[in-house]
Amino acid sequence: VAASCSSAPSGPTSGAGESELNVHVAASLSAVFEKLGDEFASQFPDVTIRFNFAGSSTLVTQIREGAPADVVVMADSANMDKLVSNGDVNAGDVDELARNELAILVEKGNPSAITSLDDLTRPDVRVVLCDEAQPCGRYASQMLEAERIDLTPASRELSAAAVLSRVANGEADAGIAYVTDGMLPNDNVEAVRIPSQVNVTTNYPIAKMAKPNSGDANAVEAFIALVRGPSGDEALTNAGFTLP
Amino acid sequence: MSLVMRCRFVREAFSIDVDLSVASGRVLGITGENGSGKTTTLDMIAGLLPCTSGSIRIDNVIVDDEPTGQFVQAEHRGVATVFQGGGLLPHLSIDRNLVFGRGRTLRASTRFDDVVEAFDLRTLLARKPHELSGGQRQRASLARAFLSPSRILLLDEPTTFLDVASRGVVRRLMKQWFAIYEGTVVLVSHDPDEIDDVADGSARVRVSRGAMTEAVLSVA
Amino acid sequence: MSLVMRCRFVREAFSIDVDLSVASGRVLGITGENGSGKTTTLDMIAGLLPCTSGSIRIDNVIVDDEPTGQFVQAEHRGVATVFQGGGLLPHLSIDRNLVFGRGRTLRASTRFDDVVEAFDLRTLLARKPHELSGGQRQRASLARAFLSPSRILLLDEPTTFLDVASRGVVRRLMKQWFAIYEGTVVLVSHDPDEIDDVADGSARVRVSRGAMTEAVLSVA
Amino acid sequence: MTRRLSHPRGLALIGLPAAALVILPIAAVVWRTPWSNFWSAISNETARNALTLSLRTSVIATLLALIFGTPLAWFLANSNLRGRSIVRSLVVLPMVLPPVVGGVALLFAFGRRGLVGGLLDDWFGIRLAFTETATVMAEFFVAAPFFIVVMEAAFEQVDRRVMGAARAFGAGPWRTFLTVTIPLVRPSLIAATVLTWARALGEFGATIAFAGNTPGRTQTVPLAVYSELESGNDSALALSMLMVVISVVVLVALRSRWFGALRRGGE
Amino acid sequence: MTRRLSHPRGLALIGLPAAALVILPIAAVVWRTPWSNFWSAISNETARNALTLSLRTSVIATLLALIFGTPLAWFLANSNLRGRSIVRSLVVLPMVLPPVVGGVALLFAFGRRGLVGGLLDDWFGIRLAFTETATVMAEFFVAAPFFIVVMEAAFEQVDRRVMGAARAFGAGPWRTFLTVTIPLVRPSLIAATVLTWARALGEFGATIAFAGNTPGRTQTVPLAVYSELESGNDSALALSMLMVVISVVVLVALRSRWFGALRRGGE
Ligand SMILES: Nc1ncnc2c1ncn2[C@@H]1O[C@H](COP(=O)(O)OP(=O)(O)OP(=O)(O)O)[C@@H](O)[C@H]1O
Ligand SMILES: Nc1ncnc2c1ncn2[C@@H]1O[C@H](COP(=O)(O)OP(=O)(O)OP(=O)(O)O)[C@@H](O)[C@H]1O
Ligand SMILES: [Mg+2]
Ligand SMILES: [Mg+2]
Repeated sequence: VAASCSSAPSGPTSGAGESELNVHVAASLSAVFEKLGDEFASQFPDVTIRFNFAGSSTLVTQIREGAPADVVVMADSANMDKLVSNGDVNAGDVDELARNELAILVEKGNPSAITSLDDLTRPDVRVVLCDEAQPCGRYASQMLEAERIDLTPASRELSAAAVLSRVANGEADAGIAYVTDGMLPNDNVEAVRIPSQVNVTTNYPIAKMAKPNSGDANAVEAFIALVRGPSGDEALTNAGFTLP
Repeated sequence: MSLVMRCRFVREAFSIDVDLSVASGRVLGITGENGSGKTTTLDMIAGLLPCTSGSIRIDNVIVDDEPTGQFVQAEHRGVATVFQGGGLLPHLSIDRNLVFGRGRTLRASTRFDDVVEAFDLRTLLARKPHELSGGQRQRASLARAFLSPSRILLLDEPTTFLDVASRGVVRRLMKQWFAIYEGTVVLVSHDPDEIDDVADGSARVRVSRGAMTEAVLSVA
Repeated sequence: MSLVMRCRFVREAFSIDVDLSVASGRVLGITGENGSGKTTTLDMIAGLLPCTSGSIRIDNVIVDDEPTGQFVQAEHRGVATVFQGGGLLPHLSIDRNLVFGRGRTLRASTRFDDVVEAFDLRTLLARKPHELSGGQRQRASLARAFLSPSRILLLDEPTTFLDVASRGVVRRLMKQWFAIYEGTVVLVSHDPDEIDDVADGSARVRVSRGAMTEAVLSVA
Repeated sequence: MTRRLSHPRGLALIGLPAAALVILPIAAVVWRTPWSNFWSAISNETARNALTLSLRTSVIATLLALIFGTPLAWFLANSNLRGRSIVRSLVVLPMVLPPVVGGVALLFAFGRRGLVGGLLDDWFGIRLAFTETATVMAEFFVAAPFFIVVMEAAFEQVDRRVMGAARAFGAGPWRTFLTVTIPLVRPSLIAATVLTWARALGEFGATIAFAGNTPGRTQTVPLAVYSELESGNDSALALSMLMVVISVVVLVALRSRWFGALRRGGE
Repeated sequence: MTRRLSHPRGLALIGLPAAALVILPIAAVVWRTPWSNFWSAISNETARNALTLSLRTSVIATLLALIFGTPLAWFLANSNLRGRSIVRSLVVLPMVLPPVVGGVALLFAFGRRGLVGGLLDDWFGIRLAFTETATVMAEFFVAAPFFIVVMEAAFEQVDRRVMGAARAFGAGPWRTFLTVTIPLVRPSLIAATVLTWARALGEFGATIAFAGNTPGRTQTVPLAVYSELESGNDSALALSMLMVVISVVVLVALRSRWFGALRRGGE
C-alpha cells in the first residue's frame, strides 16, 4: 500500500504499465464524477482512478498537507483561489467546468405557497440555509443581502444536500440550495425558481495540479478532456448544471 | 415458639431436609460435617435463599412458604447474622459496617461504645476490612451482629480466626448476652466445647452428610 | 539452616521485629494474639511483602535484603502457602486451582489422585471455589499446598472451618507429611493442641501484641 | 531490582506505541494552533455560545445517561426476563450506526413527519428539531449506549454475597443498590461517565442531522469547529484546543476528587 | 411476590425511557428504509467495498487497541510513576476532540508535511495519509481511548491478594497477568472491546480528514453513507441498515459464546 502511493518515476505513457490518477472532487459532485470515472475506466483500463470526495475546504487542507493529487474540482472559486495562492495550482490551469444557480426548495405541491424570496420572511415559514462556510450559504447570503431581505434561518446546514433533506422531512418549510438539488431523486421536494436578475450564478472550477502526483501526464489530460467533453457535458446537464 | 422451620432445600446434587423448632430465648447449637448444609440452613432462615419446599415461621409469622408463595424479604425478617468468615462490607470502614442499616444515632449511643470496647475495636474503627487481620475482622463481624436489633441471631462459626484469649472473651460475651436475649439464637460450630458451653443443653444437633440429611429437633 | 529471618516490618502504626531461624525438616509453630503480625510475617517469607529493614535467607540464599536491595520474587522462592481463609483463585475450578502454576502433567499423576482422595475433593474438582462450603474450600487450599513442590511450607491457621473429623484427618496428614518433608514448615495456629501435636517441641513461639514484638527463636 | 512484587516486565512498554499514536497528533495540533490569535478566536460570541451550549448539553445528556442508563444496565445484568438479550442488542445499535444516520433516525422518530414526532406536533405543538432539546437527545442517543455497556459489565462483576450481607442487615433492595452496589462499581461508574461525557461533547453527526446548526441555539463546539474549518479558518483549531483544555481541567478535577477518594477506599 | 431476594422495585422501570429513546429511532429507521431496493443498494461494488473495508479496518483497529491499549491501561492503573497522570490525560484527549479535528491532527502529525510524516516519507518513502493504514490509524486514534479508560477502571478493581496468591504458587508476573488478571476483568474486557469496535466502525470525521474518501480504498461505510446522503440518495439508509444487521449478528454471536462462558464462570 505504501509503495503504491509513493511517486515511483514511471514513464509518461498511458499505454505502458499501470498508472494512477488522484482526483479530488467536491462532495456535491460525487454522483456525477463516479459516473464519469466509470466511463474513463472503460476507456483507459490501465489507469486506476482514485477519487476523494469531501467538502471543498477539507480538500484544500488535505492537498496542502500533501495529499497525492492530479486534478481538483471545487464547488466554488474561493477555495480554488486558495490552492492557486498556495502554488498548488497554476492560475492558468483553472477552468470553469459548470455553473449552477440557487433555488428555493419547498415541499412537493408547495403547501406554503412560496413563490418568491419575500415569502421566506413570513413568520409561519421556517427556512433553512447553508452555513456561511459553505459556498451555497455564502451565495445565499449575498443574494439576500442584495435584495435587502432580512431572514433568520432556523438552521445553517452544513451542505446543500442537508438543506434538501430538511425540506424533504418537513422540518423546514423552505430552504435555499442549488437548482441541481431540486433535480435529485426525491419525491417530496420541488424547486421554486429564483428570477435570474436576482439569482447568483455559481461556478465549479476544475484544474490540474501544478505538480501532478501521477507521472502519467497523458492520463491527466485525458481525464480533463473527458470531463470537459461531451460525456462530461451530458452528465452535468443531466444533473441540472448549466455549462459555461 | 419463635423459630419453626420445616423445609427441604435442593441445589444440584445436594439436598437437605430441615425440621427444627426453637423457642424464644433459647440457643440451638448445630454441628456437622463440612458441606452438610449448615450455612445453607442459616441462609434460608436469613432470607438469602428460599426453601425449595416447606416453610419457615418466625414468631408465628410465615416468612417463607413454598405452597402459598409467601416470602418475607431478608431485611424485614429481623435476623442478625455473623457470616462464616466475616461478611463485612468491603467498601465501608469498620464503624460504618457496625452501624450499617441502623442509622446515625446508634454510633453515638453508649451501647455502641460498650460493644466496641468489648470487642476491642476502638483503634480499628476508621479502617477498611481489608486493612484488618483475620481475627480483627471476625471481632468486627461479631460486634455488628451484637449491635443489630434482632429477633433471631445466627452465628456461623463465630470464633474462627480468634486467638485463645479472644475466644474466651467472646464465649463469655455470648453467654452473658444470650442470657438476656429475648430472641432465638442458632449457633453453628465445629467446637463441641463451645456448643456445650454456650448452647442450651438439649439443643445440640448433628447434621450428617449425604444426599439427604434430617435434622429433627425441638428446643422448648 | 533453611529459613533465617531477621527483619523489621513497619506499616503505619503497626510494627513487628522478627528474628527466627528454622532448620530444614523442622516445623516451627507460631501462636499469638490477633493482629500481632503472624500473617504479615508469612507474607514476608512468601515474598508478598518486603521487609522494611533486615533480611531473609532461604537455604542460605538471600531472598530479601534491605541494605543491598536484593529481592527474590515470590514465584522463585519455592514457598507454598495455605493462606488464612483459603486464598483460592476465584475464577478457576478446584482442579485447576490445585495444579495452578505446576503444569499439566501433575493432574495425571498418582500423587494428584492420592492428595485429592486424602482431602476428599473428588466430587468437587469441577466446581468453582464459590460453589463450595467453607470447610471444603479450606481442604482444597490445603491440597494445593500439599501438591506444590516447595522448600518452605507456610500454613496460616490450616484447620479453620474444618469439622471435627476432618481436623483429625488433616492433623494426621500433616504429621505424616512433615515427617518426610525435607523443607522447613511454619505453622500458625490458635490451637495450642495443634501446635503441641504437629510442631517440633522447641519451636513454639508466642508473638505478643503491641507496637513492637520480638520473636527470637531458633529451631535446630 | 525493586524490592516488591514485580510487574510483568516490558508490559508497560507494549503500551508505548498506543500512547505515541494518540499523543503525537495532539502535539502536532498544539504545534500548529495559531496561538497568537487564540484569544480573539475563542472570545467572539459564536465561540462562547457554542462552548456554553456544548458544556450544558453534554452535561445534561450525561446526567440523563446516568439516571436512566444505570437502571437499564442493572436490568440487563440482573434480569432473567426473556426480552433481555433483545433489549441489549437494540440498545447497543446506536454505537454502530454512523452518527449521521443516527440523526436521521432521530428525525424519523421525533421529526415533524416522524413516528411519534407528528403526534407531538399535532397534540402538543412540540417541535423538537432545531431546539436545544434535540441537541441533548442526539448526544444522549449516541453516547448513552457506551454508558450502558460499561455499566452492565460492571454490575455483572459485583459479588452477590456482599449484597446479600447488606440485605441481611436491614438494608432494603434500593438502599443496598445505592449504598453497596453503586459504591462497589464506582471506578467503572466514573469511567463510564467520563466516556459518555466525552462522547457527547465530541458528538457531531447526529447533532447536525437532528438538531441542526443554529448559532447560539444548536451550534455546539464540534459544529462550530467544522464550520470554521470549512471556511478555512484557523480559529477552528483554537476552539478545539480550548475544548480540550476545558475537558482536561474537568477530568483532572474529577479524578483528584473521585479517584483520590477511591484509592483511599481500596478494593 | 417472588420467593427470592428481591430487586429494587421499579428500578428497571426507570430504565424504560432510556431504552425507548434509543429504540424508537432504530424502529423508525427500519420503517423508513426502502426495503424494496435494499438488495440493489447494498450489492453494488462501492457498497461491498465499503463494507469489507469497514469491517477489516475496524477489526484491525480494535485488535490494535486490545494489544497496545491493554498494557497501557494496566500501566495507568498500576504504575506510580510521576508521568502517569499526564499520560492518562493525554490519552483521553482524542475522546473530546471533535473527530474532524482529530483527523486534521493526524494529518499534521503523519501527513506528508507533518511532524513525523515528513521524516517517514524522506527516510523510508512511507506515506500514511490517504491509505488504508490511515483509515486504521484514524479509527484507532478515536476509538482506543475508550478501550483504555474502561480497562484502567477494570484493572483498578482487581483484588491484589488474588494476584499475590497466584505469584506465591509459582506463576510469574506475566503468567499471572494473562491467566489471573485478564480472566478476572473479562466482562469489562468484552465490554471495552465491543465499545471500541463499535466506535471504530461508526467513525467518520477523523477518517475523512486523514484517510480521505476514496471509493474502493478508504471509503468506509460511514463515508459511503455520507456520499450517498450528499447525492440525496436513499441507499444511504439501506447501507446503514446492513451495517447494523451485521453488527448485531457479530455481537450476538460474541455474546452467546463469551458471555455464556462467563456466566458459567460466575464471580
Ligand atoms: N453455589 C453453590 N453451588 C453448588 N453447590 C453449592 C454452592 N454452595 C454450596 N454448595 C454445596 O452445598 C453443600 C452445603 O454447603 P454449606 O455451605 O451449607 O455447608 P456447611 O454445612 O456450611 O459446611 P462448612 O462446615 O464447610 O461450612 C455443600 O456440599 C456445598 O458443596
Ligand atoms: N492493609 C493494611 N493496612 C494497615 N494495617 C494493616 C493492614 N493489614 C493488616 N494490618 C494490621 O497489621 C497488623 C498485623 O496483621 P496480621 O494480619 O499480620 O495479624 P495476625 O497476627 O495474622 O492476626 P490474626 O491472628 O488475626 O490473623 C494488624 O494489627 C492489622 O490490623
Ligand atoms: Mg458453612
Ligand atoms: Mg492472620
